[in-house]
Amino acid sequence: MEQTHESRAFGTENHSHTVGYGTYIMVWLGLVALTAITVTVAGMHLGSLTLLAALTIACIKTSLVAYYFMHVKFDNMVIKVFIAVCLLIFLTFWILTFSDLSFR
Amino acid sequence: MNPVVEVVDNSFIFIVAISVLLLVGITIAMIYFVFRYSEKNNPKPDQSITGNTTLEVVWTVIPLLLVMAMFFYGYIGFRDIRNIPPDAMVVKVTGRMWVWSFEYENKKKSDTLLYLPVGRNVKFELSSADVVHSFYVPAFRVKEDCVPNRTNYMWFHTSQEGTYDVFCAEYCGMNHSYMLGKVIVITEKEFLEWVRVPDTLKTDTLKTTTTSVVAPMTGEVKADTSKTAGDKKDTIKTNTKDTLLRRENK
Amino acid sequence: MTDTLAAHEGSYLEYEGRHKGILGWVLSTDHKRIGLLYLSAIMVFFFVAMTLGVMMRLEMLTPGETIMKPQTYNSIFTLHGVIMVFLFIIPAIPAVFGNFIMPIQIGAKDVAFPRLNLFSWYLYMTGATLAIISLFTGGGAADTGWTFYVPYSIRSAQNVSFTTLAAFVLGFSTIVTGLNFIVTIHRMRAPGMTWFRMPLFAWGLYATSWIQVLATPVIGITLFLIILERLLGVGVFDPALGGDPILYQHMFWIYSHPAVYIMILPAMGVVSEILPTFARKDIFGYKQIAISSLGIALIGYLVWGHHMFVSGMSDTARIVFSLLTFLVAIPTGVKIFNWVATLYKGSIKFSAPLYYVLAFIFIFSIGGLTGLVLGALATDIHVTDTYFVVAHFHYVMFGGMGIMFFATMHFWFPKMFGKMYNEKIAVIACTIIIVGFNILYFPMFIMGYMGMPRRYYDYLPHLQGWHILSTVGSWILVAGIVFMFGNLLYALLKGPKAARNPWGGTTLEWRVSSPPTVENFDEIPVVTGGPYVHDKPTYIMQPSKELVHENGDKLKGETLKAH
Amino acid sequence: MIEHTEALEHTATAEHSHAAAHVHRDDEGSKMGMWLFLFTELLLFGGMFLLYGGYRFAYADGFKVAAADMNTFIGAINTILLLTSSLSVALSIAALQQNQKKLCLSLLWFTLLCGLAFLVNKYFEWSHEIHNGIYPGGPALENMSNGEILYFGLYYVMTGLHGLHVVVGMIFIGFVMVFIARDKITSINFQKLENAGLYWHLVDVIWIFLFPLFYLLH
Ligand code: HEA
Ligand code: HEA
Ligand code: CUA
Ligand SMILES: [Cu+2]
Repeated sequence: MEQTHESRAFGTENHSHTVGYGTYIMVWLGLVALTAITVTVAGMHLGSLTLLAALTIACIKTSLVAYYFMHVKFDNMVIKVFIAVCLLIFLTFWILTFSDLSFR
Repeated sequence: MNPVVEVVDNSFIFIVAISVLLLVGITIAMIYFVFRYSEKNNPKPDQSITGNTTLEVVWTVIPLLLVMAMFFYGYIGFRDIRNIPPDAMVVKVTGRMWVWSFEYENKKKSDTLLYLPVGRNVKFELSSADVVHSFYVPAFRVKEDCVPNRTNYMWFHTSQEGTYDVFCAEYCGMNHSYMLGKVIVITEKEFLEWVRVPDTLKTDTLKTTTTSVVAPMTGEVKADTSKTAGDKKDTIKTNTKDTLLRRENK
Repeated sequence: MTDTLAAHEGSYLEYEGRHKGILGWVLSTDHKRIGLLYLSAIMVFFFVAMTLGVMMRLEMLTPGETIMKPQTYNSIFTLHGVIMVFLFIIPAIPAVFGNFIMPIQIGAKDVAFPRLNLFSWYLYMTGATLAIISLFTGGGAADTGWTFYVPYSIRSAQNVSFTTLAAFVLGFSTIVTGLNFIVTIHRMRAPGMTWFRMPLFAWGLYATSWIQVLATPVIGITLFLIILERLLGVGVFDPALGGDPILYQHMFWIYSHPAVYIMILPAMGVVSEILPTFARKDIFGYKQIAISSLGIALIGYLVWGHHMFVSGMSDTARIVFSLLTFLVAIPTGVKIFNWVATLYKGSIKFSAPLYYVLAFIFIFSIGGLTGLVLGALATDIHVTDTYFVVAHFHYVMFGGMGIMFFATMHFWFPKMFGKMYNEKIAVIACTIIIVGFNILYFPMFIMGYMGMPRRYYDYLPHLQGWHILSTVGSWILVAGIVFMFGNLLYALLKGPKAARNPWGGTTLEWRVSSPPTVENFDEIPVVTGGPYVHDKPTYIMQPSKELVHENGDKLKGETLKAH
Repeated sequence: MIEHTEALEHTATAEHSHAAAHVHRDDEGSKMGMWLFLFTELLLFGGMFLLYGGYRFAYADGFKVAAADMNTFIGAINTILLLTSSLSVALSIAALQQNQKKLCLSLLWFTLLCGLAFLVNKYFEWSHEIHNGIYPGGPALENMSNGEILYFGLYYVMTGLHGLHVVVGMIFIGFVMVFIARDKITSINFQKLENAGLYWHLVDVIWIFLFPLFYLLH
């Protein structure tokens, strides 16, 4: 039962870590800043780069939210693997669908 | 013989042959074990057997090779099915509930009956006026969907004179099973004569439709068929009108 | 296999908790009672859908009109497909036997979220009710085929919205079950039950649950969009507004291909339970079978495009999907070969459940192997959307999962109801089913190759011989199935009492009484070995007494004391 | 194949399971269930995003034209609102962990307020479009190109579905607040709050993608 060992390694079962208010506020500031950046970048008429930039920034924001606000940072391996599997499957949906759309 | 037909049938035989071998092997082994190691013949099971790595590798790798061969055969045939010879004549095919319409390069139109010259490669440009249909000519082993707002293509070679069935293979509503047609392969000369005459033949064609050539189903049903062919038009109308109405209301 | 454990509590069938009578069932959060709730609902729909199937065969007996009009036929095959897929085959084994048996097998007293479990049954009933309502309201039963292809499903004047809504709700029901099982399997295995000591049925369900959780939402949203298009005219799929019907097909099959593995993986799990039980030896290649379930689930996500080889998808995608499709055969083959090898040097006790399993291996192999004909590009272009496909999927769905559903019922019947059926009759019924089944569906392969398209109300006269043969097969099949259910029903009412472990099974469910008590175990057992070890016990049923005694100093008694 | 018992392993696992069985509470399991549920939500929207991707790929120009109609400012405000509400949920958990029940509750009230403000903004945005005749079957939309029709179809469905999730999230948080007020959720038993938070963050994450995809196409 590996998750048992893992949860042990990460501390007690029924208590997650306490994060200081400061960390959260810093993360929030980062998120707001990224929002400002994405709006600015979108206004700069970079052509096809606009989409790339917007998506990259959205991904960074999502990781911040997941990692700190959603406490993935403190979650045990099982949940991290779950998330990876979910994203991987989602990615294959895209890749395979576009193997059709982009070649026809 | 028609090259595409040959390659499709051959890959079918190839896959089925391997499959039958595997199936027979598995079934015989299974039945043999059940009798040979029955309670009566083998009262004491051998508990030491729990697996065998060599065997696992064998029955992973050999099937892998077999299925890759199957894929490859299918792919070869597919290449032939999709690669249109440059000299192909073009016919536009439009599916609509529930008739096939054909348009030749000189804009001549025909419903239900598709006249083609013998010994030619024919490319079909498929599209649909309403819902998805599928243009299927079993004798030539090809089909491809007719999708609204899109043009798909397929081709075949008319190797022999004769009359061949056309089906609609994608479900398209009430009379899906009556959305039939015929490929009529005639000599080059006959064809040229036929295709040259513009629309005078149209009424003629329609007459043929309801009489002998298509005769979709058995004689007895024929009366019925023409009746459904009658409502058929109405249903199309109501159907499309319905959608339009819905749109307008919103 | 000594029956030392006495049942202290009453059986779950008789238990009266907060509510009595029927309320004690429909408000119960006991996983076993919920299993039976599912069983009763599913059986009703199974019979309805089977009757529809037989009606279709009757219609096909002669060309032209035999017993119904085209519009009726179209609604009937749609209903038959929808009910069979969404109301029978997807929930059947997980929701009935998964619910009932799996928690016991892993040594748990219930699933992780018992109330959610009950909720999933209510979702199922809601979906089922919606499906029934769809028959009698609006334009009548949907006539789109179970695939709901656009734009026909947007335009059809029939009551498609309700039917899709039903499928949407049923989707959520399976999601909830899947979610529940994943958490149950991760968190509630008995002490000592490592992943590789888990019974293979639980492995099958685990893989299935992941498909349920990760694939079902996609069809949920897709069907939801159809409803929006029909009701509000939101243009997302309608080609008249620029929509792309092929994109719809992608979305549909992204779910519906993985869904076929939702259907078969639990059934394969049961095969892996029944074979070692009746061969009386450990299963051959336990780890390979366990992992191959995950393999099938994973590859199952990558192959949906093989349903669209003639849809106008790009040639590149067709080739990619064809290649990937063939990979599924490998883990499936691994399972088949290991199963057959399990029989080698066993001491085989021939009985009804085993007979059904042998039938499964034979029939499913035919279905799976013909799947390869469909997976190959050249041949699929010819046989897609013909009776060849109809034959393929009845061989894998009915001959695979359906037959295993019957096997499962025979295997766990004594456990679930504490009654025993007549095995001879069960074997005779199975023989009739096998014969009828093959006469019914094998001609469809031939017709398909001859070019008989599917979803056809009518056909050309030269095919009539095959159609008659097929219809006659359906009658034989009816006889077999009626015989089989009659036998079970009789046993339920009048059968002799079943022993705790009538087959000599080695997994935990055979260690508890038949039928099990409300909480399954007096004490959570401790697991000391693999699930199919026959020559020594691998479970300690009352660790508080036995463990301290056996390995005295190594184990601290107090940590294991339960209750 | 199967190693036979190591007694040590037993004790370890036995201890664990029994703890879980006796407390009748398994926070880790509850969290796992919540994450699995989030995956289904993610893939539900994932399907929509896939559609969006497909259509944007096919109708890049139409999408750009249509997006010019969107008010980036309101979109950005809404983004900030949701980000801030995510912050306050995260903070509320920290507050509860430190036994500051009052602070926790006020932070959750603040979250609800942000959610409400978001919905009000959305309401105005939608009514603006609808007023201009841009809605399925609407007079203005009828005359637009296919790309624009698809853009607005997706816009309404996706933001509508997202809005629905905001409402559900608010209800979820509302229930949790009642539990906190009644001390059913406490500093040592706060998994329900954590789960509500996870849900709320997911709603936020989806908006993080919706915003650039619908507002920022220049
Ligand atoms: C229980 C359900 C189930 C299962 C398990 C399968 C299993 C498979 N299916 Fe099937 N399929 C359906 C249900 C199922 N299918 C349904 C319902 C449809 C029609 C939907 C509709 O349109 O309405 C369909 C349609 C369908 C199509 C589309 C046909 C078309 O419309 O044109 C294809 C094409 O590739 C396909 C392929 C396969 C393959 C390759 C497998 C493989 O998983 C099979 C693997 C098994 C084996 C290969 C046999 C056993 C293995 C061995 C004996 C080992 C050795 C083997 C080799 C070395 C080859 N299926
Ligand atoms: C689990 C899945 C499953 C099962 C078990 C079956 C079982 C049967 N199916 Fe099914 N079938 C599908 C899934 C299934 N089907 C699907 C998904 C489709 C595709 C739909 C579509 O195209 O959209 C389909 C399509 C389909 C067609 C193709 C229609 C067409 O394309 O034109 C046909 C035609 O013959 C058919 C026939 C049958 C028959 C005769 C049975 C028989 O096996 C049934 C056997 C029944 C019995 C043996 C009955 C037993 C008892 C009684 C009758 C007793 C009386 C009743 C009461 C007391 C209430 N089915
Ligand atoms: Cu046209 Cu079916
Ligand atoms: Cu498939």
